[in-house]
Amino acid sequence: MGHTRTDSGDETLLKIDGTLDALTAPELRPVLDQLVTESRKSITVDLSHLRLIDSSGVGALVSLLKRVRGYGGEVRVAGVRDQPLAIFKLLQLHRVFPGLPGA
Amino acid sequence: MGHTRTDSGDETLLKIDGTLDALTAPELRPVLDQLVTESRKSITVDLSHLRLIDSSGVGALVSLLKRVRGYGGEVRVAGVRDQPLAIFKLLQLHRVFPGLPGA
Amino acid sequence: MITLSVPGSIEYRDIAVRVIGGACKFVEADDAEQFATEVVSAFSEAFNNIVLHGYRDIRASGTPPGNIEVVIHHRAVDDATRELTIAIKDHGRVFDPAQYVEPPDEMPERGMGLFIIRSFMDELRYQAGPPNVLTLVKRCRQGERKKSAPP
Amino acid sequence: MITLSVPGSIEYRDIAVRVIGGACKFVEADDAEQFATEVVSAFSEAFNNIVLHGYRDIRASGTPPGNIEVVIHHRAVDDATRELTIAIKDHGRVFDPAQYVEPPDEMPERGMGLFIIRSFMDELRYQAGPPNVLTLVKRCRQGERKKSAPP
Ligand SMILES: Nc1ncnc2c1ncn2[C@@H]1O[C@H](COP(=O)(O)OP(=O)(O)O)[C@@H](O)[C@H]1O
Ligand SMILES: Nc1ncnc2c1ncn2[C@@H]1O[C@H](COP(=O)(O)OP(=O)(O)O)[C@@H](O)[C@H]1O
Repeated sequence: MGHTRTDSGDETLLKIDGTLDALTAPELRPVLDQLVTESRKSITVDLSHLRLIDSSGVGALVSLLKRVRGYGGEVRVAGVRDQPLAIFKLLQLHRVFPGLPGA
Repeated sequence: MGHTRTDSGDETLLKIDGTLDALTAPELRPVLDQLVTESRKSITVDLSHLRLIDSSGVGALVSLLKRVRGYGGEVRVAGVRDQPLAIFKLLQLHRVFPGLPGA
Repeated sequence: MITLSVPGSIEYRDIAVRVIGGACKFVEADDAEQFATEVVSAFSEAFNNIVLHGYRDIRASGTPPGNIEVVIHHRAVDDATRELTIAIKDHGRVFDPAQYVEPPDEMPERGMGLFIIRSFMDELRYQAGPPNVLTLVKRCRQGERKKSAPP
Repeated sequence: MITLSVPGSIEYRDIAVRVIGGACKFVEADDAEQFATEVVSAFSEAFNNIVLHGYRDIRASGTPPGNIEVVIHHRAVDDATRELTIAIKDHGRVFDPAQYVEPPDEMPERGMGLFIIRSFMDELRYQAGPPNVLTLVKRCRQGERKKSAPP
């Protein structure tokens, strides 16, 4: 798992690549916590280079979404495909993540 | 393992991709036998898309070389890289295959 | 039959997933990629659960966790159906999968693992041990696999 | 310790190679790709040999061949050296690797397998069985691996 964060004004783009799972989600935690600490209002998570996600990875993203909404911000996902798309569809996450194609 | 054969005049280009090993070399045998049956004089084997070779694969190519030389023809290899290059270098095949970079 | 045994730690999951991915090829599904995606996703959740829940107390006590053993079968059920069976054995805590059949809520942070497994596999069986055996079965049926594939 | 057991047929080699490739990562070699290339090349020759020579008579008699069991260890020898050990067990014909130490000739058609194994691995040991055990060891030494890698 690798990630890059780019801020431009109120917008934050977080790119995550590789595998986001029980092994790597803990590595991403501090990055997500930092976004919340800074009360970033508009976050787009680019998953176009994410190869594999599991329920721990989904849990980390949903937890971010809940906390950001808690202070009136929003989290979008972009570029979800392959295995991650199969998981997002199965869990019907288009109901909560703007930017996800409907199942 | 996949292969494509292209003839232009006396020249034959044989591209081999994927894996050439104990499992797939037998599949290539009839293709190589046919080249010999037709007494093709100038054969270039393009290995730029070969991912993996083992000693059975090397054996098949060397056997082709010997037979083609037997009637005065020549076999070159082109584009050898990665694991196949490691094997070709180890076996010092630059001594017999024109077109192979020296070890 | 393919048998794999690895330590019950998360860093060995990649190796187990590689074996599962390779075994999926024997089924020769028409959409081989989707078949493998679903099996690998389900298997990963089951492996995670053993590491995170099954062996949690053992690890917390400072003892190295037990192994995870994976036994894989593939067979032709009939001319048009192939079946992949994955038995996953552990020596950790016993649990009852029947307690976890609710689909996850709209914004799930946990409790998705067994749902993913049930959704992507055709069968889930559990036998309390030791060893505990979680058996996952997935078939690919007529029309889903190449008619021309060798039997 | 990682243990894999597969039927002694060539179509199971891919799965074994996947496990070997995954296990190479634990060594954290500086040039991880070259380390894996050499180990996988050597291992493939050893696997081929069991299928083609070790189990040849059994297969010719119409009986299914025995299994091939692979046991993998990795360990830190010292601060700067890691070691990967692969033991490959079969129940086929016994042979004597010491009989095959000649380098292959200029235009080799066969007899390259043991040369490839010896060249790419640091150690080769053989114990006649049953089961026969061929043990391959490869180390990566100081300077070859990342100094910053965790122990
Ligand atoms: N292998 C296991 N050993 C012990 N308990 C397990 C195991 N797998 C699942 N469980 C129990 O079942 C519950 C539900 O599992 P799951 O649906 O995968 O969600 P999660 O792991 O996110 O809690 C777990 O919280 C755990 O209590
Ligand atoms: N696992 C094995 N079981 C029985 N005989 C073997 C085994 N491995 C190698 N041999 C013997 O050693 C010889 C040399 O092996 P090798 O160097 O790999 O070349 P090749 O397989 O091309 O003959 C083989 O021809 C075979 O007689």
